[in-house]
Amino acid sequence: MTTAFTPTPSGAHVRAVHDPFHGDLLEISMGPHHPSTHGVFRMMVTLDGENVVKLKPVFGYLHRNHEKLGENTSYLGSMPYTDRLDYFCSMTNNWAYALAVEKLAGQPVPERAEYLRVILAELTRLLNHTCLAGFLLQDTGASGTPLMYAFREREKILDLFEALSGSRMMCNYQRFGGCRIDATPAWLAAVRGIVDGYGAFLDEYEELITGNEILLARTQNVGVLSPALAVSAGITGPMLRAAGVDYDLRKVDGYGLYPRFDFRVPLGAHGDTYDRYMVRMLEMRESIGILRQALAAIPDGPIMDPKAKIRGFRPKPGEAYGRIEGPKGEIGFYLISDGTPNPYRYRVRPPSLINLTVLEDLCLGHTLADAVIILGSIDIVLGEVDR
Amino acid sequence: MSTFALGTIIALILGSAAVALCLRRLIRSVLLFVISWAGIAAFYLWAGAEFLAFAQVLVYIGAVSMVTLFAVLLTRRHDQPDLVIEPPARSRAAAGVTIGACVAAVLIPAILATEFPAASATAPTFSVRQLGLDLMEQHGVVLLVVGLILTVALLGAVVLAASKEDAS
Amino acid sequence: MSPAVWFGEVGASLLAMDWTPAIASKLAPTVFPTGQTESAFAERLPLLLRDAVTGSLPEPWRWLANSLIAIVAIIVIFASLFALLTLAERKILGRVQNRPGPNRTGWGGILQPLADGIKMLTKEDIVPAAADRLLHFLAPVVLLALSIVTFAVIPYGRHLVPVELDAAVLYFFAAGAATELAIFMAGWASRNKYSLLAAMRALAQLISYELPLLLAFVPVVMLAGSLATTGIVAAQGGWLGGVLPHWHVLTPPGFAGFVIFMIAALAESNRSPFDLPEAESELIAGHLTEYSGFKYALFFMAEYLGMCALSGMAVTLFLGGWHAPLAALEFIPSYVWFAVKLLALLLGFIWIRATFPRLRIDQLTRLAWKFLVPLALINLLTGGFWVLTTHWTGGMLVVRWAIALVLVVGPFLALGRQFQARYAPRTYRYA
Amino acid sequence: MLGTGLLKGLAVTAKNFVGSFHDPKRYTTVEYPEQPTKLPENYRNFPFLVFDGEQPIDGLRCVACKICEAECPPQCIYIIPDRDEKGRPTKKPKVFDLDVSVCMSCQICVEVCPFDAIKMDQHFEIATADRFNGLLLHREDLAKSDAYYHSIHPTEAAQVDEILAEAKRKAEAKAKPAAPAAPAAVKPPEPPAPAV
Amino acid sequence: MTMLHVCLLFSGLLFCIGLAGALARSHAILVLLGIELMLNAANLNFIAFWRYGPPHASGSGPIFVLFAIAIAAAEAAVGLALVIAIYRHRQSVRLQEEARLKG
Repeated sequence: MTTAFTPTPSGAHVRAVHDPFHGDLLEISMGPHHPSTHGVFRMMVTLDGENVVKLKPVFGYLHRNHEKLGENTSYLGSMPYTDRLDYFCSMTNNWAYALAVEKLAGQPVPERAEYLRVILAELTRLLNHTCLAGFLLQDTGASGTPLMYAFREREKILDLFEALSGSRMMCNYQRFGGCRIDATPAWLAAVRGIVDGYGAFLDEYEELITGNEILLARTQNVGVLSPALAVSAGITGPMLRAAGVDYDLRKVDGYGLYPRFDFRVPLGAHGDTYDRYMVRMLEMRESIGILRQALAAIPDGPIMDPKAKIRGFRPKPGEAYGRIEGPKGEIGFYLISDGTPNPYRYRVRPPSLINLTVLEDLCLGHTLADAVIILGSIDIVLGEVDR
Repeated sequence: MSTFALGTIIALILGSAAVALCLRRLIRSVLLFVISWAGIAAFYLWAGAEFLAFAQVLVYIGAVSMVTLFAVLLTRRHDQPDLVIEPPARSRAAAGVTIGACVAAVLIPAILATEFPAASATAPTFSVRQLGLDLMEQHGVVLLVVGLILTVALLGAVVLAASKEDAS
Repeated sequence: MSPAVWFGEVGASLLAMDWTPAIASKLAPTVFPTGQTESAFAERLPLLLRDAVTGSLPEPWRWLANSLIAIVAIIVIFASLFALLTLAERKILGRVQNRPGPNRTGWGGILQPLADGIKMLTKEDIVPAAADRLLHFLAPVVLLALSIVTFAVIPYGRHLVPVELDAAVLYFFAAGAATELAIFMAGWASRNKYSLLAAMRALAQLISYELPLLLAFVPVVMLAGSLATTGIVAAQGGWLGGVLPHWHVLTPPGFAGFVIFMIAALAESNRSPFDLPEAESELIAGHLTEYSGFKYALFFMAEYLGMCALSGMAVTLFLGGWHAPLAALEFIPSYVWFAVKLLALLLGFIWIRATFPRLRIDQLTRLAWKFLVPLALINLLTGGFWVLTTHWTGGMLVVRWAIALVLVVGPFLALGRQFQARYAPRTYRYA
Repeated sequence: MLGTGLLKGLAVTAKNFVGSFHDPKRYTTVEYPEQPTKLPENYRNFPFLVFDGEQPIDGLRCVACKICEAECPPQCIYIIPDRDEKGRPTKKPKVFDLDVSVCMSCQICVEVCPFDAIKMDQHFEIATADRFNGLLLHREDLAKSDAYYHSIHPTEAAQVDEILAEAKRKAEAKAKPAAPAAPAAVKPPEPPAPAV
Repeated sequence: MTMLHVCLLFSGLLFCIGLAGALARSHAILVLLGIELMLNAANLNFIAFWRYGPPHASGSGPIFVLFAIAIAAAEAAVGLALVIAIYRHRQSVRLQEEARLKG
């Protein structure tokens, strides 16, 4: 038999769409209006039966010139825009940006503010991972129940954010050299209450779904990410740790006050969708531990460095890269100052986008239904992917 | 009433079968075939063999039609009509219809000319229980053989249709 | 009345009518068997009501009127059950998810189905330009007609059997087998890639689950020695000491058959966790993607009616039909017991939907072929054993139960271990 | 055994179903228009202008210094300072427009205002059928009294009052020895040059 | 003309339609369906003779039809599997193009 088909050099198992042996394949444009592409994401999927033979991610539908805006706005003016990158994790986005500017300007941060930042970052991690677990299960087809339980708990954390910063999701809370509003004792008590109840919620949630045979069969050995590919593709965050690579910026960089806290980093062994889900569930339990320690140790004191300037902030010429371990991975901001009130260059390292780059490698050979949950387990927010 | 029902059934079966074999769209002809199979089931029902009627529906509408539709979907080519009118195909079609007509020309007079013994006055009764007993006692061996043939056919179909991975 | 609903109802009644006169002389002398005058007034209430309406008619017309009343009664009762079921499903899902569910229309949301119906009726009926218009229109009509036709043979009460057929169970599944054709028509006619995938999925799923569904009730047929639904219900009458009913579900082969039957019924009615043809997170809405307005409502109705019919059949085959669970409770009319059991099963459907994620298509077919079919085949053996040992008494009764239980539980555990070897919860290490 | 995970899940949903009837923790819906929840004190929505006294426009604390206009990241504020007949600035806004369809409630205008003249509102039911003019708030719509400010942000307003009182005291102390001819009116400190 | 004649004529016509279709169409699936139609026509004869034939007490007619239905199902399964296999091999289901036995 003669075929005109030759394997493409880029990947051994990428097949041409009109390969004469297998006949016509089905090309489906999933998205940008698809229920489970988590926003305006689009996947050009080529199917052989139900199997994915090619997957081309298309994004940019939510592009809003974030980096260029940052170069035309003052340093402070970019802070509310960082809320809108990954709108689930505005607190960590704020922190990463504040960290970059503080590095640029050599601005110290008072201890109480550092504690507040750790508390808020870990609350954000709880919120993000809870939501992810809900979304992932929604993608596997559970009729909303896990998602509603996840949102029930998320709402409690969002209420905390609202009580502290004035807004549920667009917190705009961190400032260069501290935080904007001090936490009252009542607020800290409320955090303590939620942290104490969170373990019980996680137990119930895991009982609902983690041992579920359908979930096991759906997620185990699906979308396996090898450690080598993960490292060479620049994957960070829980996705990298699910592949078995021990890399957590809280341990590696030791930014903020993280060296003071005692916590462990869970690692997966298979790198499949189930590991990505479970690593996040285990990370949440570690976050609860960090929150307990931080709440017990938070000191009184100022939340803003007295020398910090709100207005007319002009750092000396120079460059800085500030990064933290966001819930989705390494979120970093790279700034170049030329001494004017606006940064000369403002660049974001979005974990969602970089983790998304391996989507095709994970999906090839799996079915359409798997592609949906693999996308869900990568944990993207289109606001951050498209910027 | 009864003859009217029979006439309707016959017209339905013959009409849908004839149209099905003339249609250009394969999916529609398969669905018309389903109608004619359903009509045959109705005929069985009309004749009093209800068990057979349900078996006909289960096997033909429930299974054969599904497998056929699957085959249609799996062998579908884009931008290619199912019926290509080209000279050889046309002469072939003409030949086919002629042969069919010839056979009919032989069969119909033969049937009409034959005298059959008188029919029984009442319809034969045949309960499901009776059918089961007959199957198990009188025709037990045949049942086993049919079961064997079905199993072998199933295995054969699986082997034939199982996709062989690209060897190149 | 829209042409679709007119066609659906007329088609359904035509189907139901055309069959009955042709075979009526042999199969069903009257639509409702009468004669058992000794039963209670409440038991005969539906018949009395019917006779009050049609009693004065001359004989052939009376028969026709009685048939029509039966058809209309079934359609009205189950259509309103469908309406209530949509509301109940949303309410229960809501409560499971810590929220109230629809509660703004009417008292506590009771008028929500009406509002939904008005919305569906007033929506524009959109047919894609490239669609096969005829099949696109026929698909919901055929589906609804077929799912209504299945209601003909279910015994709703002691005297409430619309059509008594010798091979009623076979009729039920023959009519049910054709529904997949309608789903295929919908998926194909829409000319939408998602719909096409859904059509393929529906075909694969329904073919796979037909087999365990049919195999699961064979032990029951063996136990009852009848293919007629009335015969199967009659075989389940009586109680052991007035307490333990002789339902098939309470025998080992019957129980295994019930579980297999319910799993297959979930798949046959495209309910979660087997709702692959309309998997909204993968295929938008599957074969329903290109449907809107009233045609969509017809699909919805057919899905729920199919669920009701399968549950009704499960009640008939395994849960003792209209028999009361206790001898002391027999004074409650039989149709009430049937309704209670039916609603309990429907509640189970909703509960399962509220809990489980969805399977993948290859896992779905594998579950059918590698798990349910072997179990059902072994269950045939168990059923045969159970039938052959009905005369064992005393100590042998214990042996009988032990062997049957081993035959039921053993294969399940063995197959389950195979699954657990592949998929199991994991333990994690920390850096 | 196969199926235990499924049964556990069913037990959890059943527990939640039953719990939703008696346990407030398992019934979290708040039916909004009938049961308005109390907003937290820090809640912010869109900015408004604080005025002292009785006259909304005359009492505005705003001096039309245009700092907020310059600092606003999405540039949703538009100010024209008022001038008297002789063309001298009266330190009042002639036009103060705020486009709430652009505003992203970031509160930066509040932080940069040296006069505590602009604050964040809590009124969020501002839906309108007019997409353009209905969402463009003018100085008359934005002006709200100090008492209203106290009612929505009591803690913050008390701090602002202290700061203002302090500033007033300092200004008076400064004004008394300097110029007896100067009017008694409070002269606010000169605004720093707006950021370029 | 008795009822039996009507039934036999009907089944004969159905047989001829199936035959003409199987010969005239070149699509393998349609040919298969034509053959199925011929089988069904034969089954009709059994029922016709059972129902309107001379008085008897046996159920051989329906039982034979039952077996024929089972065999027809097997035939359809194998036939369609063959069609799919041929399609995979040659990208066509037109029978006149399948002149060679060796692939």
